[in-house]
Amino acid sequence: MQNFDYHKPNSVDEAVANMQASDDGKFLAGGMTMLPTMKQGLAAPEDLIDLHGIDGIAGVAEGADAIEIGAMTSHSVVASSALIQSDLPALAALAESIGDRQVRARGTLGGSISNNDPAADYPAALVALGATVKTNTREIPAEDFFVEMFETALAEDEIVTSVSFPLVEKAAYAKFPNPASRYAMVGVFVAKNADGVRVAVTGAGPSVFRASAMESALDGDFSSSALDGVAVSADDLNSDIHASPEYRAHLVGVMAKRAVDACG
Amino acid sequence: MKLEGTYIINASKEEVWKAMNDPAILQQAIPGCESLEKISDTQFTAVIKAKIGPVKASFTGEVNLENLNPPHSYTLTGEGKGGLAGFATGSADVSLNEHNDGTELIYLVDAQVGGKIAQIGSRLVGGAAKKLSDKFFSRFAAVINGEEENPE
Amino acid sequence: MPSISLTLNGRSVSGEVETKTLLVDYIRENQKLTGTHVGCDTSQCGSCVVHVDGKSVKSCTMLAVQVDGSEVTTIEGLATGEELHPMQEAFRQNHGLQCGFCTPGMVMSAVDLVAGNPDISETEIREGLEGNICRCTGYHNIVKSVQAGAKAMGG
Amino acid sequence: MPDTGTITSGGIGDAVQRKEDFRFLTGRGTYTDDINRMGQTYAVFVRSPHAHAKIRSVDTSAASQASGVVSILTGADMVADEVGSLICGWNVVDRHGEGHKAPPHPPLAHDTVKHVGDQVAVVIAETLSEAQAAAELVEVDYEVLAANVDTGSALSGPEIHPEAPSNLCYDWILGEEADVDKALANSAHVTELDIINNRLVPNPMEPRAAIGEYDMATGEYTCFSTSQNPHVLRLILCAFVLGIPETKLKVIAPDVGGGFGSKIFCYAEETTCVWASKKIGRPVKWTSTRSEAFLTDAHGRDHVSHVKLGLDANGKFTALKVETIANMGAYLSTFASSVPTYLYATLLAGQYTTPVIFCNTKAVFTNTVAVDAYRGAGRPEATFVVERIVETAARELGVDPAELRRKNFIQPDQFPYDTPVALTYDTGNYEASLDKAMGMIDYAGFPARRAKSEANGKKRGLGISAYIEACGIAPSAVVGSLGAGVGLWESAQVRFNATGSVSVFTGSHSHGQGHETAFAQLAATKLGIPFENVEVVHGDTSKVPMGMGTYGSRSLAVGGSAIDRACDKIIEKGKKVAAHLLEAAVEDIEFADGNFTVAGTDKSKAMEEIVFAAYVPHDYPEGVEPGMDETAFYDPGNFTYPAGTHIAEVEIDEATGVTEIVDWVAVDDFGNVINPMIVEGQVHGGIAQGVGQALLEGTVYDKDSGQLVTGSYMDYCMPRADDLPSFRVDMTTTACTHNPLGVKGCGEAGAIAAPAALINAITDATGAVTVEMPATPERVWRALQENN
Repeated sequence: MQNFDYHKPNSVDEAVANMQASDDGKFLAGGMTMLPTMKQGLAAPEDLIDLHGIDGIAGVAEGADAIEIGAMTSHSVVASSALIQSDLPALAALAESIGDRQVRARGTLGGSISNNDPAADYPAALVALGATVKTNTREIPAEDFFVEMFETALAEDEIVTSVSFPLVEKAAYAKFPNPASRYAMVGVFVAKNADGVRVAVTGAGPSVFRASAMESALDGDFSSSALDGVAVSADDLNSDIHASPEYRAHLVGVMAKRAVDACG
Repeated sequence: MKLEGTYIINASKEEVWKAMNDPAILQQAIPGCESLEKISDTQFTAVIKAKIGPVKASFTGEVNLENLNPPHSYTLTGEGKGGLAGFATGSADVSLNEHNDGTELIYLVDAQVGGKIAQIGSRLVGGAAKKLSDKFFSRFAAVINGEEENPE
Repeated sequence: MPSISLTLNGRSVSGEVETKTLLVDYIRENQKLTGTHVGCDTSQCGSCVVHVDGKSVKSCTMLAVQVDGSEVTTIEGLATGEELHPMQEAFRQNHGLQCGFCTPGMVMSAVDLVAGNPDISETEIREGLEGNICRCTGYHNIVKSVQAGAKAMGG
Repeated sequence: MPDTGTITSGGIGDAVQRKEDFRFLTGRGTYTDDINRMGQTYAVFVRSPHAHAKIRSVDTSAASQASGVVSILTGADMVADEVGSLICGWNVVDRHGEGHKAPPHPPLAHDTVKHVGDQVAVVIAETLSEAQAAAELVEVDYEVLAANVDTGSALSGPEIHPEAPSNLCYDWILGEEADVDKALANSAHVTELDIINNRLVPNPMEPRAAIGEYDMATGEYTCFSTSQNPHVLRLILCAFVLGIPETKLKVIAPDVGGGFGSKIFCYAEETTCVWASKKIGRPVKWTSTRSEAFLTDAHGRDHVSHVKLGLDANGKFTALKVETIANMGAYLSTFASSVPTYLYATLLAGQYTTPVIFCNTKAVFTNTVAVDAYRGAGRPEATFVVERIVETAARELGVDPAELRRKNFIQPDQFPYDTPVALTYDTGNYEASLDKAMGMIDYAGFPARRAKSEANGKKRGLGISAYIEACGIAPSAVVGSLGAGVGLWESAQVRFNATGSVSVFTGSHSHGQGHETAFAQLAATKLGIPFENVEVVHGDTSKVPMGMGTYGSRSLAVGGSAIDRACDKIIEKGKKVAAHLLEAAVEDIEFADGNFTVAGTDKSKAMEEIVFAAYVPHDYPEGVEPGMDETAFYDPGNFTYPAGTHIAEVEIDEATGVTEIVDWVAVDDFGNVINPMIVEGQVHGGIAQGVGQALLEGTVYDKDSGQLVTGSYMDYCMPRADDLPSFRVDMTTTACTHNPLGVKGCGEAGAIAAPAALINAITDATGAVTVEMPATPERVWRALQENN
């Protein structure tokens, strides 16, 4: 690991200014991916801009038909928030399934979605719930936010400040963890509201995606049996030593059914 | 690992072939390519900054064109050293066929990585390789087609 | 080099650190508290778990500069003199350790895990210790220890 | 079993709490990386990123200019200093009478690199981060060669050592092939099975570390090392690698955070630190990162076998034929050659009366890190072969697998029993363990439980593993005749201090096993003194007479017996002193409960009084030396043979293929038990590693590039608390007949028994003939697809 200039700005504007002044800067949120990467020597930013000192970008707030969660809110806070547990329990349960207890204490919502790891859990929730990502400059619908593997719509000097999750009638997340890393090997988030059903899949493909055939099937009949015979193609799914694309495709179907069942 | 893909390029086979041998176009197409210097008609040295999520590594190495069969096919080989990150080697068999909309480009990539990226990043290597080769060929097609594309 | 001040095991400490210094290296090398161990380099094994402001964290995945102003407790700060903390005592009574290398992290995680939950179930303990790897015990006696420790701590 | 929380007096059989726990629980243990020496420097190794390559050149010019660099040493420097090759200490002679091929294994490669992680140079600097930064600047120019990493096809792959044509290390046999073939041909039924024993990475939680230190004033070296056997390490370093007299090298293995075999061996890194410490005149410290550990710690297992079992019309086994390819990795590690031969083929009789057995082991080199002993070493592989083929035969014949086993068990009245594979089992009662285990798991109730699972969309399966192992590898004369380069005795010194406290010095080493407690219990009971008065000293070659270390579940059976013998000598001498003080004949002195008594009288002297008299010999028998300090070397007459039955019950989620272990019973016969709490803990840990092998842990090398794909905990799946159930553990006892304690050893049983129990349960649940280990959800799911 190499030394860097450590910045701990007090405001979003100051953080942005720190980034703009750097040739090679990185924002540091929970650091659960960034620090291990730096330890391995796979990244060596010149400036590390720690967002922990910024007021007002952490915490859970009730909005109009939505819950707004600050970007620097840790997974453990999301998991244990009484508000989220009562109004959007699927999201609290998802947060509780991330990493391990120590990772949840440090890792943040904003950090996770800005990284857009293809096996991260949150992207499925954002896409299925139709969340809006708020940054220091704009609001981005979740589906436009996640571009592809490790890529988001964020500019280099743009900071996620919060995510607004609309409340839905029913939602649930079913995750099949990678046995070693506990990242999602397949994670399916199902959300149902008046407009219809959205099914978002993480871990299985190069980036989060919506399973539209499943959505159509569930629009007609919101029950797990409606998904019988609705297969996801293995063609573009990930392949690694833990699971073949075929198995991942199969698991998407299983997890989707389990999520629907969990919606009650 | 092996990857394959097909692109339709809105240009004649000869035009595509010419581009396939043009270091300036190759440089534009190779993701993160900071420099591509010609040693001979078929040999180049390259500096590539690879950026996959939090990982940022600079690879230096060679790019060679082999098995030249103008204007039908060649093999593009490359190897790069990325210091602590490890190394990457690969070859791409590229062939061109005439097509109603111009030229059909078919590629078959065989790539390997070694060192730290192979040891700790195995779950991501396949996806990253696919992303980079898709990027390369789509940019290549875009450059020939004269489409606007901002190289990173 | 930035300067940091913190409370470490109840004692105020301060000094300069390099920005790249990980919390675990600060504890082991700068403060010479070698009870906190390093067992992996991908933030999974949990041998390095300490408490920062009362919460268990992996000290290999935090920078020393990030604990400026915080309260840090390591395994050395858990017992009162020669009197073991109830969780430490529970590990001893239930043979919850063999080689002892993962033990400090395991105990620190356990103390955080069971706080306020004296009747924690076996399943909750097993899931709650997901971030700590032990190669010796098969976890059987660790689970027993944590359950006993939770009771002894009284929540 | 006693409640493990009980605190009792600390005698033999008590579940006394461990002496070592206070320091571990309070963070006061002293592991090698916790030690820092004055003037210490830090070593970082430059390692090959390639599986197989020629080294064209090593350019250290930029690196040597880097900040803080003290020295950069390469393979050429080692050649110049005539540093020897890392050796294999067991010469296996093949079927043609030729010794195994042990190609050179230079601590720093100078010519070719043969696996990813092979060390090419060492950078020594003032700080660790300076050494790391400089190591990145060392430019090695490689000519990459084709890699050969697959066990099954290694013999036809690219050649790795000119000394080993076709990558064959040896082609070894045990038994008469013609007899076995004939018996198979005459059998009513022959069951055949292909069996893969997956490669494992040992992963003790403490990564290896070493400090080499040279004292110019005395010419002495000190090596602090995470070693399971400091004396053996000293012997190898002195006699074979560095050419230092043993008087000039002290090896200290302080608290060691687990070993499981992987810390037995003499490695390149500690060798280099010791060598370099003299070159630079300062202590040199190296601590492995986990990433390095994956690439350099010796791995375990890695067999590909084809197995045939013959049965007669009554279901009695007639013959067993096993053909195995065993992967040695790129170099022949310290005891690697013995693992798939003498520690494997000799156990193929299992608990059964199979009359003829033939085993052929072809050991092969590959471009992978060396493979050597890992918890169980050869015996888990043997048990897996035997218990998988027996289970498969039972299913093919449609007979109850428990009954088939029972029918073929060696009976209690047949001991001592000579197996056809060179061993003599001293004692055992296999049926007793099987019965107890079947009772515990409610074997009869399984069909009902299965039906209930089926109703819930789950497949349920039950798997038995009736294992046997040979522990405390011995006697020296026998292992010597089989090629071992060392004796396999153990030493102990029992030193009374004048005031009655006792130091017990043992050559076996504790790295989690609790010797400080169990050995103290042993000595305290034998000497009739309080447990608290006994301190056990181990791990320092300058304190302990000599020792062979800890592996193969030998510590208690061999090391403990040595302590027992040394205590006998103390008592014998004490009798002479007591006879003098009590004015009686030596023959009339009886010793019991810490008192020397004149037979038939109440005249008595306590041990403390006798010891005091020995150190303050004002009134002392003539011709008896003062002092009370005795040493014994114990060389056992035979192996010990722990055995037992483990039964696993699993439930498989049909939709995902996820296996859940719903119950586990283990009934083991370890002979007499010193501390049941520690024994139970050893069983739990062993089972967990066996479950890890069967369900979770797979080591994957990329077949094309030779890269280790499972090189971190992101991909190598270590068992966590939520992967495992609680275990139900019980025992039966037949005391070992040939050691003074009647003990057998318990450290490896779980790892030996567990894989077959689990795979038998999973194949039972899925209906598949075999499911490869690790039985990942995808593999199990596919097995379900193919069999339903």
